[in-house]
Amino acid sequence: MKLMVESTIRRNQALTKDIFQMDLMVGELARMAKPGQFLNLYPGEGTMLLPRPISISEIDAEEGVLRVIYQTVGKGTALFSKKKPGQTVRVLGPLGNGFSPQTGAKHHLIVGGGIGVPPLVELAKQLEGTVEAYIGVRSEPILVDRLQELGAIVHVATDDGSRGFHGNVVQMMEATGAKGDALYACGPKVMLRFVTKWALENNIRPQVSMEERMACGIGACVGCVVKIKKQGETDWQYRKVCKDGPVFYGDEVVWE
Amino acid sequence: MKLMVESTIRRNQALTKDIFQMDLMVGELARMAKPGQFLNLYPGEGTMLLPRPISISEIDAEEGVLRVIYQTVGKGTALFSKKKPGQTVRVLGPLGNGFSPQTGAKHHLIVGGGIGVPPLVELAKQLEGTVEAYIGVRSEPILVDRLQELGAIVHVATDDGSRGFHGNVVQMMEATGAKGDALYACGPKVMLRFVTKWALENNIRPQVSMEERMACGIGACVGCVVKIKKQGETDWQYRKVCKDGPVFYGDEVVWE
Amino acid sequence: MIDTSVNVAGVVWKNPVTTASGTFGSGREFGEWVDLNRLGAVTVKGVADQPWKGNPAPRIAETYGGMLNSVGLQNPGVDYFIQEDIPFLRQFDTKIVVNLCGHTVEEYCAVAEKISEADVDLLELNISCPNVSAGGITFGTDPKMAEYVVQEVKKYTKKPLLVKLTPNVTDITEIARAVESGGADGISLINTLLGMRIDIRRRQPVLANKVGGFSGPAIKPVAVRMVYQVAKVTNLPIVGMGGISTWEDAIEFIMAGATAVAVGTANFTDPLATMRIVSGIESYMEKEGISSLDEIRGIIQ
Amino acid sequence: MIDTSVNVAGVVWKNPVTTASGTFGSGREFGEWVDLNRLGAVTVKGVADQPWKGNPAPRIAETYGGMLNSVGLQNPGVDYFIQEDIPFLRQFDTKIVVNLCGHTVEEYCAVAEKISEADVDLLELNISCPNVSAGGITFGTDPKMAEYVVQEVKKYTKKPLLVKLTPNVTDITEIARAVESGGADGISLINTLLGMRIDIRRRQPVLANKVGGFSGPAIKPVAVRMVYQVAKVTNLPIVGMGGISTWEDAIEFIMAGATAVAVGTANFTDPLATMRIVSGIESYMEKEGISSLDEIRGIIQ
Ligand SMILES: Cc1cc2nc3c(=O)[nH]c(=O)nc-3n(C[C@H](O)[C@H](O)[C@H](O)COP(=O)(O)OP(=O)(O)OC[C@H]3O[C@@H](n4cnc5c(N)ncnc54)[C@H](O)[C@@H]3O)c2cc1C
Ligand SMILES: Cc1cc2nc3c(=O)[nH]c(=O)nc-3n(C[C@H](O)[C@H](O)[C@H](O)COP(=O)(O)OP(=O)(O)OC[C@H]3O[C@@H](n4cnc5c(N)ncnc54)[C@H](O)[C@@H]3O)c2cc1C
Ligand SMILES: Cc1cc2nc3c(=O)[nH]c(=O)nc-3n(C[C@H](O)[C@H](O)[C@H](O)COP(=O)(O)O)c2cc1C
Ligand SMILES: Cc1cc2nc3c(=O)[nH]c(=O)nc-3n(C[C@H](O)[C@H](O)[C@H](O)COP(=O)(O)O)c2cc1C
Ligand code: FES
Ligand code: FES
Repeated sequence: MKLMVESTIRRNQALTKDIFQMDLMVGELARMAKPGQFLNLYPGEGTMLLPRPISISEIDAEEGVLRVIYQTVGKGTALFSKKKPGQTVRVLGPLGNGFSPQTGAKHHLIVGGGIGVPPLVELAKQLEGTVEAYIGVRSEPILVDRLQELGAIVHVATDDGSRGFHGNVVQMMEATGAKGDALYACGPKVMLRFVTKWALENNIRPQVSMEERMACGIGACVGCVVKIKKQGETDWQYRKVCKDGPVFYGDEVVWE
Repeated sequence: MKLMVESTIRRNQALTKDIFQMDLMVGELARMAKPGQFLNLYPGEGTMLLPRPISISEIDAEEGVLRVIYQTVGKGTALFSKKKPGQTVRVLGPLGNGFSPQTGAKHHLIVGGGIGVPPLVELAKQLEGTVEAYIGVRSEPILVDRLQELGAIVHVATDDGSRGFHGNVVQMMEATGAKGDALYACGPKVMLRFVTKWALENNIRPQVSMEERMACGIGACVGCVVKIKKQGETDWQYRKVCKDGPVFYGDEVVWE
Repeated sequence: MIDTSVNVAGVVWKNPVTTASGTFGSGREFGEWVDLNRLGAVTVKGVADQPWKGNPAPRIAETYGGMLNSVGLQNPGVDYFIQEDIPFLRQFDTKIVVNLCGHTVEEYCAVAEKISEADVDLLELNISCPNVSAGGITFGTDPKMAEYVVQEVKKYTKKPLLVKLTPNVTDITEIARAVESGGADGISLINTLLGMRIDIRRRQPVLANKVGGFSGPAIKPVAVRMVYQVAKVTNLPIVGMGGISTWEDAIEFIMAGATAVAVGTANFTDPLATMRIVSGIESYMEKEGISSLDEIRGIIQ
Repeated sequence: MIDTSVNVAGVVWKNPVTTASGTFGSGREFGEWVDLNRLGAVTVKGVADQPWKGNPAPRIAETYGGMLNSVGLQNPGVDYFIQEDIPFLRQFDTKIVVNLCGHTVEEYCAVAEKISEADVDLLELNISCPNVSAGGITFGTDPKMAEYVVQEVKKYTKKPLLVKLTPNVTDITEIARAVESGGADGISLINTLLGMRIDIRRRQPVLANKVGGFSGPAIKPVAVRMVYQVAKVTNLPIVGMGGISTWEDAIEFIMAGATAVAVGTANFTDPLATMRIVSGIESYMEKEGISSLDEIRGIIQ
């Protein structure tokens, strides 16, 4: 079940100069949400026709509030960033499949790159067992404190070396000898590819959250595809990020 | 000379349920304006590309304020009606030729139909001699008090007979035996046509303010034409309402 | 009393509103909020004789008041469609229009033949597919080829056949007349214009396929013009589409000569667009005292 | 150091920005705010051998992100233009491009011959005019006719000749190749699409002429696609246009293969659009370290 809600904004504040955190009052919809799922946010402005897919970062089912964290990269996200508490935004969700906490796993690795970190926060909250977070950013990490608050051990890698490990997140995992029995990742495609490689070499079947340009967000337009092969098969087919994903097993994705 | 101004709105209030009066702080531009000229108001919103031509209703040169009175008939005027004092609207003006107070005339007739009344207010203010106003509306006249304040004798005709004369403005002029030595009119084309006929029969050369759909408003696109013949000629040519008008002599217009 | 029903090639729809192929899946996804019973018809995504893989991603780009897509008619094939989607759609009180595609005349005929055995109401032949035997140009840009493919397909089906035209032609009336003489029972138009958008930062086209189909409110003036032109030269019913997002848009197409209208891109902007449009048409008819849409259809001279 | 200059058919413009014919008059009106010296060239409204009366009003309609016009090439004739407008424009440090129209090959040749005596830099042959001898269809929709009219006009002028193409064709590359082989020195595209809008309250088309030329940001994806396609098949310089309203749009056309760009409808939305675009291109080049636009022209494969 998905709901369409004219959601009132409770908070909308800048975390960095171009990353914003917005709390959306969505009522019932919040109770239906899982970590790794996303929302369609509708700009509702004439020249922008398409909804913007934004991941759910945290879920407050009791209060009926979903938190999203987004970077202003274009017209739509710029518009959202200017909205004031009390104003509304049309929301459709929850969309997609979300992460599946791996049954039996004791030590979970969550790996986030850049604006891929937010969806991992709710996941960290819900995972049972220990959680270790590996975060790669260009220079300024977000959500480190929040993840620590939730009990995760957090490792930070920066491209420019300004903080934590100097290098990318997979290099950091290799350098620090990361270990775990489940892995969940979200971030740029190239990162996901190397994280998958690392995970498979370490006998973990990774869950990776993919991104693709979307029109409908609900599986109707066949716009948002990635190449997926079933385990053991060589032939692939295009599957929908919005409906069959955004989370796929890393070994099923045809990386190219 | 025309100026482009990011004008701050000083007042924007409803006169009737769909007619609004807006005072625009335009600085110097106000000093350049004449009655019967108009402004381009730019909606400044993505799906609306074209400026909206709106007549100047009153001029406060000292304060640098122009008053416009507009009816909400579509998207652009609806947008303007929602603007709050302190917000801005881009304005280009003054545009067009305006009315020319007829030299030597003692008794001026101003004839307005519907939303054609506003541009006559500033004219009434500036005319020397007596001013008699003939106003035709469907049912609810506007600006009667204002015209009276300015010393005009005001006659009202309504289509539904709910007030004043029951009928159209020309019927009223005929019925009341209107007399004058100059005439200025603004309103629907069909009204202007009959006013012209009346005026010529009464040996007055009428000045009529025409309306046509515009793109540029400044004479560049040749979009806003009316058929004009020079006095005594039979052949006509298309002339631009925005630049050669909006005020033409009624006897030059090819009415059809 | 208003009667919103329309007769499209012998099939009576309860109202003139359907979905544009490819924008509504097979109705299942939208069915979570849209009451499919309220639609005159559901036009499903294009199906072919065999599954098509479609084009690489990105397949979607937004433009000023419009969008581009290069889905490339990805579909799981007609067998899958018959098995999975028809039983779902038949639960609802709405007509089923099946959009058909093919790379060759044989493929079109094959899919038409198979689907004709199934419980569907109308077929819509999408002749904008790339014609592999003619080097990828579309059937719909050449009047002779358009006429021929319609003629052939008609041999394989008794269902009423709408033919969906591409707007990327010099003279749409020529193509319309060609498919009429080929035996079409109705015409759908317009399919997408061909467009392109470049990401100047990446110095790459936004779409992996470089060019794509251009749809949405931006293209409406072209669509209205073509519906108007075609209505003047054929007697076939027209399903008009291209940028319809309000009931006013729908009425505009009907006044231009369309019998029915399809809502495409607007489903993305507002998943409830079809419902708004159906209700809007109803209240318009009531307010204006229009008892049947026949009174205003093609009213523009 | 950046060099914004471009070479259009042998004429060097200081920057790639001109105005689209018919949207900027002869520059006089805009000259009150626009510094004409900042423009690479001014392309003036279409002129014909004799005055044209044009179409009845209303001639203008707004659409979603675009507009329609049916001016019908009203113009006071080339003699008036030579006398009134050239001396005005020559006061400024900008190139002059004169857009030419005609109803017959003879009329095109006549206007080309007259204007060639005058002090102008480039001619732009608008082959979207209705061809009276061919029943009103435009020269630009038939490759043979397009080639022929270019060939003939070339006999009457030594000025570099741009040919402006209409987008209302099945295959724009075919027309482009035809005018190239006819002797064109450059190509301008796109002219307006053909569109229509209906006022459902009045039950009438908004335009007195019913249909009109469709322009503005809405049509940009079609224009970019056509510039891209044409750049791949000819070596002629292209003046790209269609919906350009920002410097990003201008760069998009240049990456698609345009040598220069023209700003049309955007002049109505923002009379200072050309100035914003010129400055925007300059700062983009500085920021990206692009010393000449050659580095990015046609960079899209
Ligand atoms: C499943 C999913 C989850 C996402 N979660 C987040 C999140 O939590 N936080 C966040 O900041 N961003 C997230 N993104 C990316 C986000 O959707 C884009 O940054 C956003 O749509 C850009 O919109 P815009 O109008 O600002 O940019 P524009 O460039 O103006 O957008 C133009 C069009 O391109 C699309 N688009 C642009 N960039 C992307 C992109 N990277 N991915 C998909 N579509 C894009 C837009 O949706 C729109 O249709 C997610 C994307 C997906 C697919
Ligand atoms: C010289 C002149 C002076 C005017 N003065 C006034 C005035 O003082 N008060 C007032 O209320 N109205 C005036 N009008 C009419 C006013 O311009 C239109 O009502 C207004 O543009 C409608 O815009 P919209 O977006 O609300 O309507 P829409 O219908 O959404 O507009 C769509 C397009 O049509 C144009 N348009 C629509 N109606 C008209 C019209 N009647 N005349 C010209 N263009 C139109 C719009 O400018 C726009 O380009 C004047 C028109 C002209 C030409
Ligand atoms: C994502 C997408 C997929 C489409 N797929 C098909 C298709 O499979 N078959 C078809 O005939 N048309 C297809 N179309 C075209 C639409 O049915 C419609 O003709 C076009 O989009 C214009 O209508 P609109 O502007 O309302 O979207 C597709 C359009 C879009 C946007
Ligand atoms: C009002 C108007 C008048 C035009 N007149 C001409 C003309 O005389 N000759 C011509 O070749 N193109 C003419 N055009 C087309 C433009 O030059 C341009 O090709 C088209 O509008 C696309 O560009 P745009 O979207 O930036 O406006 C005209 C366009 C408009 C809007
Ligand atoms: S966005 Fe439409 S299918 Fe995924
Ligand atoms: S509106 Fe452009 S010439 Fe009058």
